[in-house]
Amino acid sequence: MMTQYVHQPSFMTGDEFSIETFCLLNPDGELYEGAEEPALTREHARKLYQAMLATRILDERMMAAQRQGRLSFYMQCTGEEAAVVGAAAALDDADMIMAQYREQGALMYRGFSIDEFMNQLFGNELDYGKGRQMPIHYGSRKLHYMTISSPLATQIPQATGYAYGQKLAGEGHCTLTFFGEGAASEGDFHAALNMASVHQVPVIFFCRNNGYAISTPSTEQFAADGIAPRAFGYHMHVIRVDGNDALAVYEATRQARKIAVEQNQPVLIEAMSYRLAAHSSSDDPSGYRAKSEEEAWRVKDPLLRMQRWLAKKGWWSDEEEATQQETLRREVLETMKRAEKRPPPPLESLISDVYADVTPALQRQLDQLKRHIRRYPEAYPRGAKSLDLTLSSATDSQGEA
Amino acid sequence: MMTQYVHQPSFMTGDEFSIETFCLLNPDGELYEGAEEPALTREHARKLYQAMLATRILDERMMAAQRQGRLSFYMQCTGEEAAVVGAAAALDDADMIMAQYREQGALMYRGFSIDEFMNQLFGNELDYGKGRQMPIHYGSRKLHYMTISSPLATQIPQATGYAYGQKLAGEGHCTLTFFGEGAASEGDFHAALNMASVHQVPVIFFCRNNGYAISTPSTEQFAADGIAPRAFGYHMHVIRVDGNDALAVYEATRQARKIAVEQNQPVLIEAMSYRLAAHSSSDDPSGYRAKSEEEAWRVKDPLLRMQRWLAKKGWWSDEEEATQQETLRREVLETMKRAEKRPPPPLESLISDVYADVTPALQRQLDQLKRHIRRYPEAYPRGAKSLDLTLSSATDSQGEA
Amino acid sequence: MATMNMLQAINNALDIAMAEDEKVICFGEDVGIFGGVFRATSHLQEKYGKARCFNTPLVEQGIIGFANGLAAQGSVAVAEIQFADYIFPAFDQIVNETAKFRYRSGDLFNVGGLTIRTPYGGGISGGLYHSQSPEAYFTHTPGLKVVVPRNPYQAKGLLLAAIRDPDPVLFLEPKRLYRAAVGEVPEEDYQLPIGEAEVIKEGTDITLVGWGAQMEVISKAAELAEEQGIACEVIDLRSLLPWDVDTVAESVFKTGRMIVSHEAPLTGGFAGEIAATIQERCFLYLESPITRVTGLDTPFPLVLEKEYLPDHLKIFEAIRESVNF
Amino acid sequence: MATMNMLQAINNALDIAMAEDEKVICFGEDVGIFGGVFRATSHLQEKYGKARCFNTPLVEQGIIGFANGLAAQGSVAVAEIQFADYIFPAFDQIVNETAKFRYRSGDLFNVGGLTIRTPYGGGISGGLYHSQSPEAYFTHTPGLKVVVPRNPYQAKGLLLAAIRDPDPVLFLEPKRLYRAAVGEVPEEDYQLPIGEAEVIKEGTDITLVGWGAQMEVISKAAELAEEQGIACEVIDLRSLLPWDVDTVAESVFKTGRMIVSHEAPLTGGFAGEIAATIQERCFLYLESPITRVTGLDTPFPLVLEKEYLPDHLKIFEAIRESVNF
Ligand SMILES: Cc1ncc(C[n+]2csc(CCOP(=O)(O)OP(=O)(O)O)c2C)c(N)n1
Ligand SMILES: Cc1ncc(C[n+]2csc(CCOP(=O)(O)OP(=O)(O)O)c2C)c(N)n1
Ligand SMILES: [Mg+2]
Ligand SMILES: [Mg+2]
Repeated sequence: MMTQYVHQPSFMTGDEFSIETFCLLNPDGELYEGAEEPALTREHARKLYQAMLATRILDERMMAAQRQGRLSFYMQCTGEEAAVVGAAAALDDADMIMAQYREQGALMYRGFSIDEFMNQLFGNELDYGKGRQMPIHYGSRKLHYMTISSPLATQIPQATGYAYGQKLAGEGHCTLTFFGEGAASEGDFHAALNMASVHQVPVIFFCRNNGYAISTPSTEQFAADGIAPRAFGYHMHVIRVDGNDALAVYEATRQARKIAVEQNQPVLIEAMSYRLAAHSSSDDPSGYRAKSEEEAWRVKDPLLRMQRWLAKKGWWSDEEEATQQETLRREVLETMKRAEKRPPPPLESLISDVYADVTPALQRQLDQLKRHIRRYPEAYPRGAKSLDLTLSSATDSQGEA
Repeated sequence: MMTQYVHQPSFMTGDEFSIETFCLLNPDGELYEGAEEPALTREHARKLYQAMLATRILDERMMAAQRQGRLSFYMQCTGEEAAVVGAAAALDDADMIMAQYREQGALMYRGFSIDEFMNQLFGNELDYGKGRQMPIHYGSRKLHYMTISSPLATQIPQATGYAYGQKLAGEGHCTLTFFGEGAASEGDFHAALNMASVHQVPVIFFCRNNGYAISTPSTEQFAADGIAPRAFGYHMHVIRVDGNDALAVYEATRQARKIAVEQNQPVLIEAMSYRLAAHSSSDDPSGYRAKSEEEAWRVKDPLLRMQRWLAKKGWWSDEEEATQQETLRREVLETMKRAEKRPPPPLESLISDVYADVTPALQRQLDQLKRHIRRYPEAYPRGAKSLDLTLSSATDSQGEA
Repeated sequence: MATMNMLQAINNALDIAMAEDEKVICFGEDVGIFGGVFRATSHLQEKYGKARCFNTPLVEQGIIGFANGLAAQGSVAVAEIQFADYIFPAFDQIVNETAKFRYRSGDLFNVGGLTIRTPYGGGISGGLYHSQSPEAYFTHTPGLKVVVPRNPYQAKGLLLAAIRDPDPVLFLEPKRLYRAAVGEVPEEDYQLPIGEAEVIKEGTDITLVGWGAQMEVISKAAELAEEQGIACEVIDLRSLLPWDVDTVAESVFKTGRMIVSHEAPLTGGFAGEIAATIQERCFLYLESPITRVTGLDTPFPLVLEKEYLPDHLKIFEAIRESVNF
Repeated sequence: MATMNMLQAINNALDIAMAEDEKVICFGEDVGIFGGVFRATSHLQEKYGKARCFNTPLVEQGIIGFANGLAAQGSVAVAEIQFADYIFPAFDQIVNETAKFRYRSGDLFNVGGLTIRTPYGGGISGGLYHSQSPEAYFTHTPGLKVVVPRNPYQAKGLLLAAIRDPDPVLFLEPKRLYRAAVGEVPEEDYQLPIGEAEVIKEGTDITLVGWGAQMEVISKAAELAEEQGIACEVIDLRSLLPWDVDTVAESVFKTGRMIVSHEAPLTGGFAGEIAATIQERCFLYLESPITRVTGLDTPFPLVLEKEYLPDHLKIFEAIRESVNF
């Protein structure tokens, strides 16, 4: 880039240009004038919508279950289903997804079963994560969905590294990483985008700008017009998209993927949306935002918009909607009942996977723990169960050998 | 900011706009056409140039001293004197400067004496830093120059915090922080700029883009057109300036300071320059860059340019140049001789300043060390000297009590 | 006196510090209008304004970098890290900067005005990333002070002392006790000493050492032991850096036995430091090996948290073994 | 066999690993054409291309974040951190991510392919920020392995083992010995075991334990002691996590005395872990307290570095005191 020389000092701020928002469907599910429908088959479009719907229903049910005390913790994707499912639908199923935590819709789209969701949520013996992480920390190797990690933004430079490996492997795959506008404040964000652009890595940075990081509104998170203008600092392709418009998200991501995979260039996507629900089951938004603000966004519900578009195409009907909802609710409830009854992971899971092989020192720690639990089985019902100890049996009373 | 909606997806990259470089003087020291001379008095302009010259000479001499083995380590500002001195000259002397390590010119401008430089370089008993840090880690409380810290970029968010305190204090001061284009890759850079813009902090981020971070050329450091476009990610005022043009740097910084102090807004300045010398005395650039590249920059020497301008104004003469050089060289050499002969800081300096008050545990550790040194004074000449032990005296031979 | 839980005591301490000195500034993720995810900073923004109590962007390295600069400028910075598990992005700013600021500048500059508050510890079904006890990562860092309160009264007095201490303090708050620990707390201003342990129960047979939430567990184990006729001396270190070797050593001279307990993994945990120091100081007095009762050498688990944690029964068993050695 | 210094041995190990497996990728600040500031990666870019050996931008948290992702993908990532003093910006990626990757995913994903190389230690007039020995910050982190070689032969064999180990390894290189330590090194491929200590000198009176550059100092102290008729057993841990308790305990059963030495500050250093473990294992065999000879509890100094460092004389004095206890 050749710079031009000037002799009058002048400061820029970013107000010199503007970043537009790409959208295809209006809230009524109609194409805007001049908008082109993406080449989505009926099957594909239905699959996309169904994943959004399933996510919505899973979230509603599980939040209710959390309120009933059946689950320790939950986080909803509500309001952002178009953003996450639309993005997932534009990828190859073998592309890696590295998400933050609020993107269960993408996993749903890829075919994670309700059973699989439940096993993680209840941390039972079938949970792939062996009951070690809090609810919603899903992962699936076969679905190319990296296990969620709580520390924010750490997955962003990891996505750059993962995609670098994919580039060297030369199989035409890329990585998409989701993160919130809050997480984008972390140092890891800067590291990730800069390294991706310098090393020409096929990675898509997908920012869900949902207006809040817990209680912190985006006005206290950054001063600029969103996250998008940061791309200029890396000479990176960027597009801003209406995150409540599944079609636009799909199309933006599809094109981003082409750039990533064909040109080995990273792309930043900023999806504008809103976190309709509380941050998590531990949060109460009434302490920091107005109900009216929530209401204003509720009318932009991404599910309604997509459903209307499908209905207009004759690809979805009210009856189908009703049956699907009904079926999904039932499935969630039944699966939940099964999952919560399953036993926890075995005691051995306390020490496995710390290293590829259990070290002798860890084995000794576990053996000691087992002896202790045998002494006090009532105090460790889960451990005792795993050791097949009968709890009511004559065990040492406290303090007697 | 109201976003515009569009219905055709289009990606931006930063190529849509360009960031110009502000300069006033051409390499011959003449004002460009249309350029306005900043309102610098003769005294001020001479002071600015003299600090540049003194820095150049200090650097030459000390690098030579390092080669002679008199000094363990050294780093030159060579090639970047206009950038650092020009910036310092545009500040109020009570504004805080938080530098990286290559900005001794700013300290020279503020009046750090050659004695003070030498005491730090030799880590003698008069070094404010008590001989604890490597050469060039200067600091001065009275000159509002924060002690240099080796870990890169840590001073950038610190500058944001410092300036926030200045804003609350309400005395109209700001902080300027210097850093290299390499250090700007650190996560701390992103944190600092974002927090400064969100919290409206009077801080000037001054990036010396000198083309290299040790051996890493800026093309392997970032993919964008320099550091300046990152400002758009924070809606921050930004200006790019010819870093070899002291007048332009002065003027850009002067205006930046006005924005910072009057509007409580951070500003990013990117000064384009070149690291004419090796990274440090431990480095040999011939392993990673062509001599011809260095030569091309040598003709843009910032000292020459400033000197020519001054000469044209009748504010500086060849004779003055010669005498000044001569005087400075002599002063450096004489001061060096004094400084290297001074004793090291006392043994107590090993444990002081870890905490505000020496803890009993540390005092015990020191007492034990003293006993040990008394046993083996020859092995610890500095410690022994500090304890006033005569080295040639009859001391325990090894292993005898 | 008022009845307060630990959060209220902390909030009250912050309130007193901010009212007294306008240089005191509180900030961190969600600490503003919302008052922090645990509500430790409730109403402070309302009372003292947005300039003195505010939300930061979500960037721990920035929070502490900013705090270092602010403290260097002369303000009294009280930074919150939302969970101790998220303090690691700020590790460089804490370990390389905060801790070495005064030393490296020869006392030209210091960040003594800085206090970092952060909730730590398990027992809340938080899994790997909402349960860690990272104290040992910081106790190896000269220049820092590390303080951990065990109840509301301690929390208020120690936090006020930390804020006013001339050195930077990492103040670890046992979040399991935030609402669970309730007690009488003076409404007025008071400070408790940093660097001094407290013997909270005297005994002659064995010394039990811990800090923070673990004191509750240790005290329960001491009661069990008491029932068996074993008289435990229970010591709350309160301050881990510097720590009160003399008080602990005095006790071990008397009892000849010691157990140290913490939730963090065994290897490299702070109990190792205590054991190493005491075996040297009290070598000829020890009647049995010093025992550590700690978490396993694994990340913090979730479903099997109860099994992982060093509870009163594990400590009680260790007491028996030590006494019967 | 060839005569190599430690840098050449490391370079040679990297060369062998890259030649053998094209999934091995080396990167870090200045490691490309320049071959690293110490030249440990010399000629690797030339030989294996820019895609497999390259400069990164100057961002340690990014280097390790990138490395974690690359390793998770199945590549064998060998990341260099230019100085161990600059590893702290990557602390979160190492401690919260690298170390917990396999565990938290139930082994769905792992970063076992990752090796982090970094030069550590003092004795080079580097002051606070070019001298630190940060091992204890990592030995408290289950999921990591921590390895430190003492000479060129060890460096090559251990580095090859680290790169091929199924777990992430932090490989600390004693930079004082980079050029100073020269020795015979097989030119072919070989590995030395991770997790096993080496008894490098047998003796009956006292056990001396250390790692890395400190082994030279310890051996010198052992020679001094030998002149006084004290037979020292010298053990190089080589691997700090996991560490070989059995070999050390066996030795102490025999000698009844132990000294552990490291450059890092005393409080919270890894010597504390060793002392705590051994006093428990060998309680009835100990004839004198376990002693730690370490750096002071201060940041690393510059001008008074000699006074600060735990040198052969300090260790020798500790040996005498221990034996005369
Ligand atoms: C490093 C780190 N700091 C803090 C937290 C606590 N935390 C969890 S979610 C969250 C807000 C994230 O906001 P955003 O990235 O916008 O995502 P959203 O919840 O809006 O989807 C915070 C502060 C964390 N998990 N990790
Ligand atoms: C956190 C950290 N990482 C690495 C280093 C080692 N290092 C010292 S200077 C330097 C290059 C800095 O380049 P730049 O910021 O462009 O400044 P310049 O030397 O060009 O003035 C590096 C990598 C360091 N000091 N701190
Ligand atoms: Mg958000
Ligand atoms: Mg540079």
